[in-house]
Amino acid sequence: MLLTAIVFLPLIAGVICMLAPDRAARWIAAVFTGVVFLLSLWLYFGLVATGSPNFGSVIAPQWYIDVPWINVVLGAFHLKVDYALGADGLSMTMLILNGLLSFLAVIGSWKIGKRPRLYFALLLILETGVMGVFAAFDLFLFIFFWEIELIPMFLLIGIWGGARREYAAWKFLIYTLVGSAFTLAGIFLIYFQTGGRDASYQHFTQTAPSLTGSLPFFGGSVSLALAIFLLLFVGFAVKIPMWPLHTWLPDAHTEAPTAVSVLLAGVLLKMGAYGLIRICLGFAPHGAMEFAPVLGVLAAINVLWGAGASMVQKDMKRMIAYSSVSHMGYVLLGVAAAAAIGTANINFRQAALTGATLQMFTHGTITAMLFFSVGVLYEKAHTRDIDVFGGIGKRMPMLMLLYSVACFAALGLPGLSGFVAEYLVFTGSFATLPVATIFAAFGVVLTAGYLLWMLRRSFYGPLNMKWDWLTDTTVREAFPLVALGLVILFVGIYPQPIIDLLTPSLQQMVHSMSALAIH
Amino acid sequence: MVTLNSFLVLGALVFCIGLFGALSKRNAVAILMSIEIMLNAVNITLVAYASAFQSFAGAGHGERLTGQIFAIFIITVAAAEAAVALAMIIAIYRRRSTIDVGQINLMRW
Amino acid sequence: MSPVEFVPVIPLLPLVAMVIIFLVTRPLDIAAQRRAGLRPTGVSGGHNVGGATAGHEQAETHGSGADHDEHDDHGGGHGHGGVTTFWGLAGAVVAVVAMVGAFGLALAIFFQFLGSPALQKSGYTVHLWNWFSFGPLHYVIDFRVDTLTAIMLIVVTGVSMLVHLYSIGYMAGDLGFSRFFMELALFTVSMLILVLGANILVLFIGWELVGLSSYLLIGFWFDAAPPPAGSDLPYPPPAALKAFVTTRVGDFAMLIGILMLFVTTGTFTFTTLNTPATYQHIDQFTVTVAMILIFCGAVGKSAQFPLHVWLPDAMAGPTPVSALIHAATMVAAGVYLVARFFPLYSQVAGPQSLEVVGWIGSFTAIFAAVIALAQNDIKKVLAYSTISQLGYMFVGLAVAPTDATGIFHLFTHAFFKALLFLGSGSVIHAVAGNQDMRKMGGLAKYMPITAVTFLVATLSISGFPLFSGFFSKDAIIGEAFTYGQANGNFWFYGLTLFTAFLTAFYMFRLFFMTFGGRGGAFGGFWGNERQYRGEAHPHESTWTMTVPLILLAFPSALVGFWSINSGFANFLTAGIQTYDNPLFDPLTYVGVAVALLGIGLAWLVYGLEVVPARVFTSNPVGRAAYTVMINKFYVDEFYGWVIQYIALGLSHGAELFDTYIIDGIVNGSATSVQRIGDATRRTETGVLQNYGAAIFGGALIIALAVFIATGAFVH
Amino acid sequence: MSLNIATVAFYVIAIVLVGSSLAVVMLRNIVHAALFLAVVFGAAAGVYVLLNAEFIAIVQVLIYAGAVTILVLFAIMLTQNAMSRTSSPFSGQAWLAAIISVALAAGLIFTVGSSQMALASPNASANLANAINGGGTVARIGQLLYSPFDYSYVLPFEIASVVLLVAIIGAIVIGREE
Repeated sequence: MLLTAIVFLPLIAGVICMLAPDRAARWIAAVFTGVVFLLSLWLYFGLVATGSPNFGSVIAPQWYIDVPWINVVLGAFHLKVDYALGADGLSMTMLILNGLLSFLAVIGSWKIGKRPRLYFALLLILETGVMGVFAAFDLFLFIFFWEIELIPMFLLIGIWGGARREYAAWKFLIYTLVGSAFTLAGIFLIYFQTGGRDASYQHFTQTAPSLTGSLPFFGGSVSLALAIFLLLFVGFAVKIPMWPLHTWLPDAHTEAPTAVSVLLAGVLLKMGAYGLIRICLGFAPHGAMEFAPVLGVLAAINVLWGAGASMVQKDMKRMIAYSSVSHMGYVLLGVAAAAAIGTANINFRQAALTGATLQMFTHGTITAMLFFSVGVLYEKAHTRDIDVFGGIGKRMPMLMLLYSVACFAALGLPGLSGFVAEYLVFTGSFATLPVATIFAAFGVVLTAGYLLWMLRRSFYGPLNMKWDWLTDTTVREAFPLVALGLVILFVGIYPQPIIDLLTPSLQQMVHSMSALAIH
Repeated sequence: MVTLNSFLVLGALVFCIGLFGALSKRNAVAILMSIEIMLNAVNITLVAYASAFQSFAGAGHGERLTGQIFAIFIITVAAAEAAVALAMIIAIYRRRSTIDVGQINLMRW
Repeated sequence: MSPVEFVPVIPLLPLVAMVIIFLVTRPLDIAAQRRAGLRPTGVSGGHNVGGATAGHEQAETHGSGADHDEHDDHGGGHGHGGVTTFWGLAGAVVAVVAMVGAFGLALAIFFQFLGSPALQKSGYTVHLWNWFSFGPLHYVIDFRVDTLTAIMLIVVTGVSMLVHLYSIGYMAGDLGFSRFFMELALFTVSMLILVLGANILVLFIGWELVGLSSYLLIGFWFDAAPPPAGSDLPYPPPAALKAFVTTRVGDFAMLIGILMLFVTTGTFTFTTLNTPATYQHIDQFTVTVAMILIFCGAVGKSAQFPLHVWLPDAMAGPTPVSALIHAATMVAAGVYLVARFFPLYSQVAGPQSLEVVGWIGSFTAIFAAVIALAQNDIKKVLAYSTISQLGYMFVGLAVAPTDATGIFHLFTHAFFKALLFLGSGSVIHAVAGNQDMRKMGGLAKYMPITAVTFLVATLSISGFPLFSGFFSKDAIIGEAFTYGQANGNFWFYGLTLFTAFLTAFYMFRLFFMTFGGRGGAFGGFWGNERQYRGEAHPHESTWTMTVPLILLAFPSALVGFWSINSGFANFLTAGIQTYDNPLFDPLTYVGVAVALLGIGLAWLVYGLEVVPARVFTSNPVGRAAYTVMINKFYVDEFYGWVIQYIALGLSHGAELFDTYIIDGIVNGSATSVQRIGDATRRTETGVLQNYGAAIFGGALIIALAVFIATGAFVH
Repeated sequence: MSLNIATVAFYVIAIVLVGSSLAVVMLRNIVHAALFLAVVFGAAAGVYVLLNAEFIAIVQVLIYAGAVTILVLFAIMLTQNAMSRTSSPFSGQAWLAAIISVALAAGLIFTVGSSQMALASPNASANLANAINGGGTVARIGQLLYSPFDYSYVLPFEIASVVLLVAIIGAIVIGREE
């Protein structure tokens, strides 16, 4: 019931927003997203309060609800879709992240002037879609919410975006749809290959090891598990985004309004990573193990490619967008390392997978903070061109401080959450994929280079008198930044709670995979 | 010897003549007339079948006049169609001063 | 309860001071500055405010660059340009008090160690909190105090305390006064975490955080105007960036090294890692590679060739920062790192690892010393001297059987180099922000305390007998000789010996150019107004600045005596004696003679000026050498070229690949779909008869196909 | 092959039907075409009589030959200046229409000729002969259309009447001048 409320409360609020007067829409959105955020925290603290918290695993998720929804039998064809929601540690972190970022996104778009009712309604519907993806425990329900999320995002970019918004919106939509067509095919394949009667996660987790055999493929043959893995993965790879399927991201980010960029980078990319870990890794472990070396190479390319491209960007948002590509590479690396076949100790695999998951969370907060910072600047100066600024740190010391915190968190400074995640990924992945890890680790140098270079060009140096009139952040603008900064600092210093939350789910995945490796 | 085939061939010939008219004439009224010819051809075929199978054994309901009934409905609908189509032609004529179907191409790509 | 149990309090004190400044005194300071009209109110904004505050910007814009002309009449912006508010001062006092407390505790711990051989052997570990554990893999935040850490604690807290005190005078009137103390406290916390870490994880945390503090403090005057073209004056914004990114290159290699160790041993903890038994089943080659990679981190942090380029530029930061971070403590972290892993380097890894350390160290020592000969910026000379001395420390670690030799030089160097930097800061302060030694000279008469303390430090670094540098540096040279006897490799000995000569020469060149000159008392040592070549009116600094100088002069002169009878080595290595007293080693006097030769040559050229400096540059060979030296062997230019054309070139390549290849395919497929649609759209003519023809024609074709398929024509 | 009256009548009517259809399609003058259309309708009624479907024949004469022809003539009258008299009454795709029509005719005749049902069903021919010579079917049609039995056509008949109503109203709405 709690999960149902979390998933559908934003939708209800969206409808109310549409009916309410323009001035009230943002208040409604703020109150409801705030309530949803508190509910998502309740997911966690409600369990902690029981004294011996069990954060659940795929087999035994918490707050589980399962209601039959669609049940079609046509001869041998049996389509069964359940309204199954649950939360294990993996989902819970993502639900909390989405709750937090949606709330902050509403605060961050307080000044939206163009059709505010529709804007906030779409933001809320988006929240429903994303919450549904993370809470779904039925594969068809998952893809249902996955596609629902597209529509509000498409409209948000297409209506409130910048000059090339339509191009960006279409690019986003078509890229994602093409990708999710493959994912849907993969879902049908795995559904019918595992009996075709049950699409619940628990079912796939139990039947996944039995997925052996091969499929004919253009004269040759491909193993069934790998086929399932790759089909499912294409959609997630687009969303993550993985090189070379990443070019929609810079365009979408550049054109999207601030709060939408925040959600796009903060939670939508995490949907891809979540799908990769939960579905690809969890339900097609054989395939993941076969594909892991390639995935490791792709991860390293992602990191270096994203970082390199960030280096030469002129637009701040575009630069941060490419940095997201780079940082999501660490997630891929962690996943690849967890799945890679080798003699490495199981604990290293778990460290890598935990690091990847933690990186999802931390990157969500860090990149959101970066985008909010750029948003504050853009709202005042109406430009994001790095080189036209200069010395504005003098006029905006508060923004400079917060922006710098975000940048340092992104480049993996200890004490801030980015370091914990990256370090964890590296320590885990070096055991199984040393070469890919070395290349990926060079990303930390490049990251420092482009982020600090950007700060140096925009905030350092003598004040460009053109910007003499700029004013520092207001309390309303600083609120999301400070809130995110505190989260980043907390996770950076004391990450244990979040690791404890993740461990039960990930441990099970890693153990089942290494059990496969032995056989 | 007049067989069923004679009527069917007659219907086919008339239908194709109507079809040629419908596909080739420029005047909308002429097209309408051609369509009426096609409908008549179909009616001839239906009635011929009805007559041929009028007391066809094995169906269980005695005489079969389904073909004739169909013909009656076709005539009804054709009359309605003729009325509406001619009204439309007149309406188009009033607005565009032409009933050349080659020039009535509002739906062109 | 013994002092060592309170060790977490040491970093906690500056942390608390930092938080107090950040949350309490700095906001109040800024508010007070706004009330006094020293700082634009900012919030109300608008063009009028910007215009009205234009006058104050100059007061806020410090730097050492082009805006000096506006400031020269009131002290170069350092100190006399503005007013330190009560709250700013309050914050500084909080920081100083915290540092005094930390230093006191560090001293107490030190003396506890000194008095307890058992503690020296065992060390003391304190568990703080857990990050996470995966089976036997523990990621924990632990502190550990052993003899090495105890010494580093003394150095860090002691120098930091004095620099805090000194900065009250030096930074007085700066609008960022509170911010400066906040960042200084942040650095101290980070450095303490670095030396206290019980495992590489914590060390790495501190390692990166000192990098952050260094970045922030080098870029302290972030809004400075760039220096005029052609000037080699440092410019804070790019210098800060360069420092961070360059050290990160080293950190990257170090991270790989750490990962190699962690993956093979499964632990981060120093005590386990330093036990040779841990490596029973591990390939020695792996450990060797790992140790060389970890040394790469030290190369970055300690500004060794080829990653030395950031340190001279780092002089763009305020001088107290140069003294604390870029001379005494942070740059020595690399030496600390190697010393921390010394058992691994010397016992587990192959000899190649320490050979790499020795070669890099000795080459850097002479390389930096050569560059220092040609520099005219007083802080640049000191910066290259620091690089050179750090090279010595690495040689000390590479050649000696224990880490005591290198660490003892670190220990003495921290004091005399901090003193040199603080003294140079006092000089720069006195001559209105000028750093060019060609515009100094004869300052001894104006600022006697500075001059005397500076002379002490100069003698110490030059290795003048019985000063602390003599004990530490000559020990290294001596060990290098012993090493040569054992391994047949006398290169380290030769290079360090020659560097000793260069060191003595350029340090006394600096001293004479700044304080002395021909015609001064004592043969040019004690200059007066006749030797002064600048325009500003020099004066002795306030007591907050001179007191630290005096306090540092004592250890600079005297700590060397601790090494007599292997006192230091005994303490550090918990009983393993290492090297003999250099006073009774005839070999020592070779080093002394070389140093005296250098001092003498400098005296002839810059003190007595009987040999004009032109002698060296008037011939073509000398001139060419001088050009290369003053351009620092073009290393910066080379890196600039690499970044410009290779790194950014590849980046542009990636960007273009995205734009033209990937997006080309994406947009191309979209466009071709559109084209096909456009072509097929043409069939929709809007003419009914076309559609009719298509329907019946299509039906015919289908019928034909069915006829053929069913064989109707055949029958 | 005996030459009875029915056979002769069939061929005469068939020739008239085909000829007048061709005239409708080929004539340049639209009024002449409309008049030949009335002949087509009449000939079709003759065919129905031959087939012993006298009710259909009557309806054909009433509705087609009467009402529809008049309607068409009215339409021609109202739009008489619409088409230029000089240009061809055929559109550019007349040759294509001719090919399609001829091919379709050939296809249909081939199909009829090769149809198993039509040829191999002696009953059908016998029935046809009976029908041609037999009694009327009006009463039976009336029963089928109006009786409330299961297999009657009452419901379609009502629907057809609604269609007619809609057509009347629609024609008025469309044809009305604004």
